[in-house]
Amino acid sequence: MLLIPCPYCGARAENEFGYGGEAHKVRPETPENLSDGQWADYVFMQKNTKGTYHERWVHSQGCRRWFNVIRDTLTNEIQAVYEMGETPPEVDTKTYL
Amino acid sequence: MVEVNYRQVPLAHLGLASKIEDSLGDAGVGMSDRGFRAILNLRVDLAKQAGARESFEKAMGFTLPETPNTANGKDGTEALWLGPNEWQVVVDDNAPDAGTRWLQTVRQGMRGHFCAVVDVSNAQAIIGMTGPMAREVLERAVPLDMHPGAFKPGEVKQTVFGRHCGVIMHLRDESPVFDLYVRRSFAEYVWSYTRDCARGAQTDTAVLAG
Amino acid sequence: MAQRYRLSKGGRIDRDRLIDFTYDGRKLQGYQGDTLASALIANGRHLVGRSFKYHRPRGFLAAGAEEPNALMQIGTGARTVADVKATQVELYQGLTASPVNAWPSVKYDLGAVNQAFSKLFPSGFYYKTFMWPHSAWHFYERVIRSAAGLGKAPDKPDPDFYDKRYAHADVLVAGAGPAGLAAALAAGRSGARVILVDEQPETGGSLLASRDEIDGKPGTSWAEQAVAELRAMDNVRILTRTIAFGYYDHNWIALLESLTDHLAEKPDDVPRQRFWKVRAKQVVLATGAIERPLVFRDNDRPGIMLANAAQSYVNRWAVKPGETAVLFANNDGAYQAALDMKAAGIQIAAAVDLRQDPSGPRTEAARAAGIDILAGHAITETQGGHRVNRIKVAPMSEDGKQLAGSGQTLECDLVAMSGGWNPTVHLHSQSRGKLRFDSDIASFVPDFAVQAERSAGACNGTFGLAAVLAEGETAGRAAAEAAGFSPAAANGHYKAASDGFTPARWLWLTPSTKPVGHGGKHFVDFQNDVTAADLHLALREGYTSVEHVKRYTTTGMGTDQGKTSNVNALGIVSEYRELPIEELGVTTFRPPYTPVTFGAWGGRDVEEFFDPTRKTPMHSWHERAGAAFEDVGLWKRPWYYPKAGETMHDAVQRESKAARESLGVLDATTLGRIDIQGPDSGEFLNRIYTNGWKTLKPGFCRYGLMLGEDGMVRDDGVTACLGENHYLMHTTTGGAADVLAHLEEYLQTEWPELQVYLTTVTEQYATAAIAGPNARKLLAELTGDIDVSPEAFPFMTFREGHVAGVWARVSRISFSGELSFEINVEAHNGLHMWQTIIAAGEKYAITPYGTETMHVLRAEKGFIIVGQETDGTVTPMDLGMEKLCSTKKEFVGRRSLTRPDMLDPNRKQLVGLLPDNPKDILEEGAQLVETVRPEPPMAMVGHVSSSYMSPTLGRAFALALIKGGQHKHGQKVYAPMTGDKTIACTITSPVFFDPEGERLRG
Amino acid sequence: MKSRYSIFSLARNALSYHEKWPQAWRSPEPKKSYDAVIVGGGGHGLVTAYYLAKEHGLTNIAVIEKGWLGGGNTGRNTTIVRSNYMWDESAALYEHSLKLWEKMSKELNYNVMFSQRGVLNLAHTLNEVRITKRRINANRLNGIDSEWIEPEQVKEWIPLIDLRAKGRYPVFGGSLQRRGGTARHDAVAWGYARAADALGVDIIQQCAVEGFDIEDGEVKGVRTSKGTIQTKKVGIVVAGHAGVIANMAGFKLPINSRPLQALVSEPVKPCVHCVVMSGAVHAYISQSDKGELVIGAGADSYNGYSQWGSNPVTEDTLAAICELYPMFRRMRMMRQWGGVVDISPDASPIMGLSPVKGMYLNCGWGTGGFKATPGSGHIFADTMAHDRPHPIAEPFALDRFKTGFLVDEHAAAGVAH
Ligand SMILES: Cc1cc2nc3c(=O)[nH]c(=O)nc-3n(C[C@H](O)[C@H](O)[C@H](O)COP(=O)(O)OP(=O)(O)OC[C@H]3O[C@@H](n4cnc5c(N)ncnc54)[C@H](O)[C@@H]3O)c2cc1C
Ligand SMILES: NC(=O)c1ccc[n+]([C@@H]2O[C@H](COP(=O)([O-])OP(=O)(O)OC[C@H]3O[C@@H](n4cnc5c(N)ncnc54)[C@H](O)[C@@H]3O)[C@@H](O)[C@H]2O)c1
Ligand SMILES: Cc1cc2nc3c(=O)[nH]c(=O)nc-3n(C[C@H](O)[C@H](O)[C@H](O)COP(=O)(O)O)c2cc1C
Ligand SMILES: [Zn+2]
Repeated sequence: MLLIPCPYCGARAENEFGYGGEAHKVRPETPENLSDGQWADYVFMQKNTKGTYHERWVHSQGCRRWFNVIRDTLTNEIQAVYEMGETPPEVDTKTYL
Repeated sequence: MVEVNYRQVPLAHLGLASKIEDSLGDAGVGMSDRGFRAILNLRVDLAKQAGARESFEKAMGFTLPETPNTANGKDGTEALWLGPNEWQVVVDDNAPDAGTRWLQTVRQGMRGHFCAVVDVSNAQAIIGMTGPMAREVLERAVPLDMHPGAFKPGEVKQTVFGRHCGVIMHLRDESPVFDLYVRRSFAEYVWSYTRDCARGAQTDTAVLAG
Repeated sequence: MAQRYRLSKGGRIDRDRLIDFTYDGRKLQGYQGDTLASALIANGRHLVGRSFKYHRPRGFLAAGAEEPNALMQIGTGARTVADVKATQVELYQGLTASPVNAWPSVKYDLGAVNQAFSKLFPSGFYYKTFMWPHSAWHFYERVIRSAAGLGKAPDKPDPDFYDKRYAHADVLVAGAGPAGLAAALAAGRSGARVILVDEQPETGGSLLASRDEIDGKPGTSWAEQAVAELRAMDNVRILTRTIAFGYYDHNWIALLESLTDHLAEKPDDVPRQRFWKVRAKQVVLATGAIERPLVFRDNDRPGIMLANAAQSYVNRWAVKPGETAVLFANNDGAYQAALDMKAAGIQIAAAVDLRQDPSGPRTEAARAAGIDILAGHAITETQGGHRVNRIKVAPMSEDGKQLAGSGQTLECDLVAMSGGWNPTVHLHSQSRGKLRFDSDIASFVPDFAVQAERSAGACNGTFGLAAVLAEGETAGRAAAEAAGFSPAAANGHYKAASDGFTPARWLWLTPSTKPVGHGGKHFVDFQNDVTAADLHLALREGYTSVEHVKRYTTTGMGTDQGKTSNVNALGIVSEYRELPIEELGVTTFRPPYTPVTFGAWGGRDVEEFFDPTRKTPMHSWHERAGAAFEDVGLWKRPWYYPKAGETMHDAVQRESKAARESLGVLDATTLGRIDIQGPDSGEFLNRIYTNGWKTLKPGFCRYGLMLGEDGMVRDDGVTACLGENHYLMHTTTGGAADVLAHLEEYLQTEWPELQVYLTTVTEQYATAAIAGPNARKLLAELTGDIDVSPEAFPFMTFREGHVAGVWARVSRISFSGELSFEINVEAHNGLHMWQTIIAAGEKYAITPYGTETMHVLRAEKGFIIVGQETDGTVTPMDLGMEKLCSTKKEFVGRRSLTRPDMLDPNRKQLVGLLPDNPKDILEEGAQLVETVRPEPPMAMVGHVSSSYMSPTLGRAFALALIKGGQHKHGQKVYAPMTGDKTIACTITSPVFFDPEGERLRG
Repeated sequence: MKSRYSIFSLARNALSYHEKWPQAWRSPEPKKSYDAVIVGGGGHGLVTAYYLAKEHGLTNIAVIEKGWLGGGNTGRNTTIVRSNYMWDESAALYEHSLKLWEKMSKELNYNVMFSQRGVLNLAHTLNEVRITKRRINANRLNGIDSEWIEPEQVKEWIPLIDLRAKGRYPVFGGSLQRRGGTARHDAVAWGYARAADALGVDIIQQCAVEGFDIEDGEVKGVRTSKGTIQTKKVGIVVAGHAGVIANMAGFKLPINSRPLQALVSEPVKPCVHCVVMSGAVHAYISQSDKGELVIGAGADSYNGYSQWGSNPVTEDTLAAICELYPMFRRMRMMRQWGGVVDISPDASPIMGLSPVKGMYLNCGWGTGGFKATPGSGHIFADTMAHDRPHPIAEPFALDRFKTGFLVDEHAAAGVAH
């Protein structure tokens, strides 16, 4: 059970949270101008990084706010959290094979 | 048209009223149905809505708590922090139209600010919990640290209760006295789950008055 | 004679409390404080099991959690537990136990014939045979299965209950031996919140079984004092009979506390076990070490046990594991066992020592005590049927690889062996801490921690008692400090012996007269019958990685998880592969440290608490009315209301007729409701729903369809415009939570610029939908301030006023196709409203109807149910709802609708179906074909999504999704069912009833 | 040719103290170049290599495995094999595979202990009943054995189950595939490795692929921890690591990698005789030949590459087991682990060509690819050999996320394995 530091409520147990996948995937302003491939990129494709990953979580059983988390997907170490719309803080980028 | 009132609290079907005991006795946990209150959900971004803080204070006589996980209030009226732009305003007023009236009051008071005030008085059950084992028992249901040093009087925490059930916990004093706000359809689950937690903690529960 | 092998004094048993128990059908006695193992030894029972594969006689190897052999079936009936280690069972009055895996008894075990064929059963033999004749595996498997398995699973529901809880600590200390106690003291004194756990019924760890002294007093007294001090601290919680079994991410540690297993009378108000989920800021691991067996020929006979186990039996339980013992060791520490045994009156025939030149304080003490030491010797053979009675020993060559010279025979009934110690690094490893091979102790020790934990004492490779205590103290202080406390200055250091078990000599495999595999068996994993020859075979066949060795031979895969075998196996592999052991790596340490009851994992989250049951304010009424309920999400919804003698079919026919002909009422409370406010609400709805919202005026309602970005229908429902920039959205019952999450996600992450607030109000209201020709009349009677006339209250509008004397919002919408009103009141008034409606509706024979009838009614109208007509692959076009997809604006999922496959005219589309025989009710889920063939395969063109018997239509009908169906109205399709039955149907429009909508608008 | 395994060879070898058994496979050093390189020595990769060699005349093939072969999901799954998938496309794929399972031990001369003991999928809600029947009917018309069974029959198949008693979710019935069952996971990897090796395939373990040489959109070589290998055909068969490899090759996949857990109890005498799966309650159980109850748990709700998984998932799973089998509350968990599964948006695999010429993809099997092992490898070998998707693989192309032709098996795979 991870301990996730909600930027608003403080550190709470994982079962209070919901997962939103890759962060900073911006919904295209005018999808109709995209090719099928570009649209599929937005809807389906994932970085799915092994290592430092920027992702979105929501404190669903808490303040219900969405926020960003930088987590090492191999070790589950949480490297940083920050609010929606904020620029991601610098962290040690880890990647694994 | 005359208003009739046949209101029922969410736990009405458990017939708790007839089971109320005078005191805790040997029980480690006292549980009660807090009955009707006016409950409003308030959404407003105080940082962006200039003067909203003051408007609220003017309308209600106290300020919205801005420290996360806390409550603030006055004379049976309080606001529980739920999130950076969300509060639950609770008024100890059990009149049938209390929700509507207080909704008007807050709405009026907040007029001119982008905000949302919604009456949720009927949407929640309020379960009171007290007794020397209350914290021990609740630690079976919620992942929060319930230690007196970690959950202090005046604090409000939202978390998951048992499986799939959200709860707002407000610790009123160190004795301890908790108010648990749960969605009304989950009320019976929370009530009986708590009793089972008490069984697990090898202690008894007593039904107390509101 | 009773307890013939009980020593006359000593031990931590209560001689005043004699305990009767039954073992293998025999009545025996022991004392309070015994384990089942010590009590059996007191009674001279050493043959306590049969090995897994060869059914060889087996006795106790150990005295604790690492025991591989003595597996018992404990208790009977519903309370039986399989595969329990006798060394972990506390004796209680009336305990019944019997060995597993032997039939008819451990003494005369038929399975022992396997020994005759053991040559045919090298590791992996089953991969090489049982393949003939083709597909006969099923037959062999049955035989193999019944021979395998150990104990028996209970076959009756567990009568006990289990407690589960969270806990938080500044410092969790696992293990309450000297290291753990010292750590807990240091941390506790600093004020930190400490949880100290030990698997044993008492604290003290190895001190309980040793004669060591601390600060000039017996170690056990020191431990008692330490515990007394800890108990006096408010901030310390001591849990005995509690195993720390799992170390997970973010310092989350799972504990299992045992509360009643050791009691003769199981109180029914005490949980059997308690599952603790601890979040600790810091962890101190002080879990000790496990002694390592020596691997020599036929080292598995009953009576051959770990030296430390023999010592524990003598010191802690005052039983004699034998009359005449041989010590077989490679280290100095083991001599303490010989000394303690000797002191207890056990004759020491000799100490066979692998060391060429045995030395060290305990060795010297043994020498001084007159124990005969055979230096540089090995046990080359053992004899004895049900118990060892004779061993052969011989000198070894200097390199220890072979024998050098002839040996001698020693008579003995006990061999106490010690091959060194393996630190119990399980939890450290589970926490992903790294290990390092320490060649001084020839074992793995913690290298560095990844989580907030530290190891102290024997589990850290530190064995001298003084050093163990010091390390515990330091670890406790450091942990408290790291958790934000300031421990006082050290309490002075503890005085105790400082010697560990070195010097020692490492030989992974003891030579015997024949090469390994050529005669006798050198057991490595006792429980899974894995020998050194098996390991060699695996390596020879190319299964060289340690993971392959493990899996091919099954070494370490038993219920003991290789606690005594893993390091030996690695040593043997390393030698055979001529690779340093540190280059091999280790197999993964996994939870649980020792087996953990499923029931404890489940805790109270079973039966009524398996999932919350959500109930509407009218639930008690439905119950009284005898409703059958359906699970929808977590809600219980009335499914139908059978009257006496009615089947579901009867009830549904009656209910739907009533709604069409007079008046029905449905509890529609469970629909999801979201309050939407803010200046950009209309824009928000426009982006979320496929259709347009900007024109919706206050007082009006509109149906909306919501898609995922993949273009697939995700939810639907009616949204009302409550006022300027204020809406109330309805979602499906099952979809409410997901929809809210979906909307919040878009608002907060994609469109933060939109000024919109969402509030869930699902439970603020209770809703009754009245439907039927008499609906208006009834409503008129119940309200005084709402004009219900068609002109004043048209279709798809709502009005606020009073119904049944309480405030109500009444929407004129219809999911039944009838003239219908949905009456929403505040939830507290729900039951009142419902009862009032029922009472007032009596004259119209008002009929409450459930979800099944609701489905019939809506299907007659061709209304879809998300999740029934849709399955995540259905677009609005497939449902014939292209008109609901605005072409003028962007909305979620829109882009996906123009992908090539979405435009394929042959997609499955919603249609109606009329079976040729009006009595044939199609099965929901029936598959449809255009051409029936005598045999499958047949090309399917679609499936039935909803199917009912309609009393209104007087026939069966269905909704289906059929390839290109929108253009196939009038064509035939067939549903070939099991048993040669084929139902022919005609494709129609999905709207069967009142296609013009006159009734619902009327 | 390898010496054949049989009871006779066992007897013969017993006489020589089992010292003469040959190696099941070699451990060669990688060559400078291969005609085809398979990345990933799990079941799917090994089968691919085997069929490339056996049916497509390629003999100069390497399988590159970063750890030990069979050590990925092949070595950590609950071994449920069945073919009763809903859509025609999937049914064809899994049935193709099931047929190969039925011949596998014989073909490999390696007993993979394929045990057709029956797979039961329970339905606990009306919606599950509907979906289950839809699937059964589809199976039947596709010629795949599948039948509906009523609660009483469920009880006959699995007497220990609690049909409703105090249960929160009653059992309304279920689907049964009698030809479904379990197999010995390790043996599958080892059997194919031995057979592929016999056909000359180089199996290179402890060798990680670290990058690719790609020129003009065409693959030229594979960079590994043991040096660069030249090749013009690369098959990517790395399950949960597909995304990592795709990143190396410069494209993205619609895959989320998540830890999926399983656990075993202590071994007991036979008490569960078929495989039982339960979607709504989320519990899968079977009993291994050695006697452990093998229990499949859920996947984490968040991406991850840890082979352990989140603790609440285990709790939920065992609560479900306790709910359905109240007598198993006294059974004990012996070991718990996780594997990294590659979850695709439609719960169907991705098989076929990739954006890089000469590089082929086989992933997205998620929580249920063990059953597909032989079929997937067979079809994928054909795809690689002919540089076009095998007909059965066509619907499973990466392209479908562009065109929208998803093969959504959530309903069938909601019961994950
Ligand atoms: C707990 C669990 C239960 C499951 N239960 C079932 C079930 O009951 N039924 C079922 O059908 N399926 C089940 N599955 C799914 C099934 O296990 C997988 O879909 C299947 O085994 C995948 O096989 P594979 O050969 O593709 O992958 P793997 O066996 O994972 O092989 C991939 C290999 O690629 C290697 N690799 C990765 N990266 C590199 C690199 N850079 N260089 C070289 N090599 C690399 C890995 O080390 C690994 O050995 C389960 C999975 C899990 C985790
Ligand atoms: N002289 C020798 O040969 C030799 C060798 C090894 C150890 N020792 C002695 O052993 C002692 C080591 O002290 P220590 O405190 O490090 O270890 P210990 O063995 O005294 O205590 C460890 C305690 O941890 C408990 N434990 C283990 N795993 C557990 C778990 N997962 N959950 C809960 N409890 C668990 C055990 O029941 C035990 O009580 C010293 O007295 C040392 O001298 C001596
Ligand atoms: C079907 C199956 C049965 C297993 N049975 C056992 C077993 O009896 N004993 C055991 O220790 N592990 C058993 N395991 C688990 C393995 O030991 C191991 O945990 C798993 O393969 C994952 O590998 P890892 O733990 O080395 O990462 C089994 C695994 C599977 C897939
Ligand atoms: Zn929060």
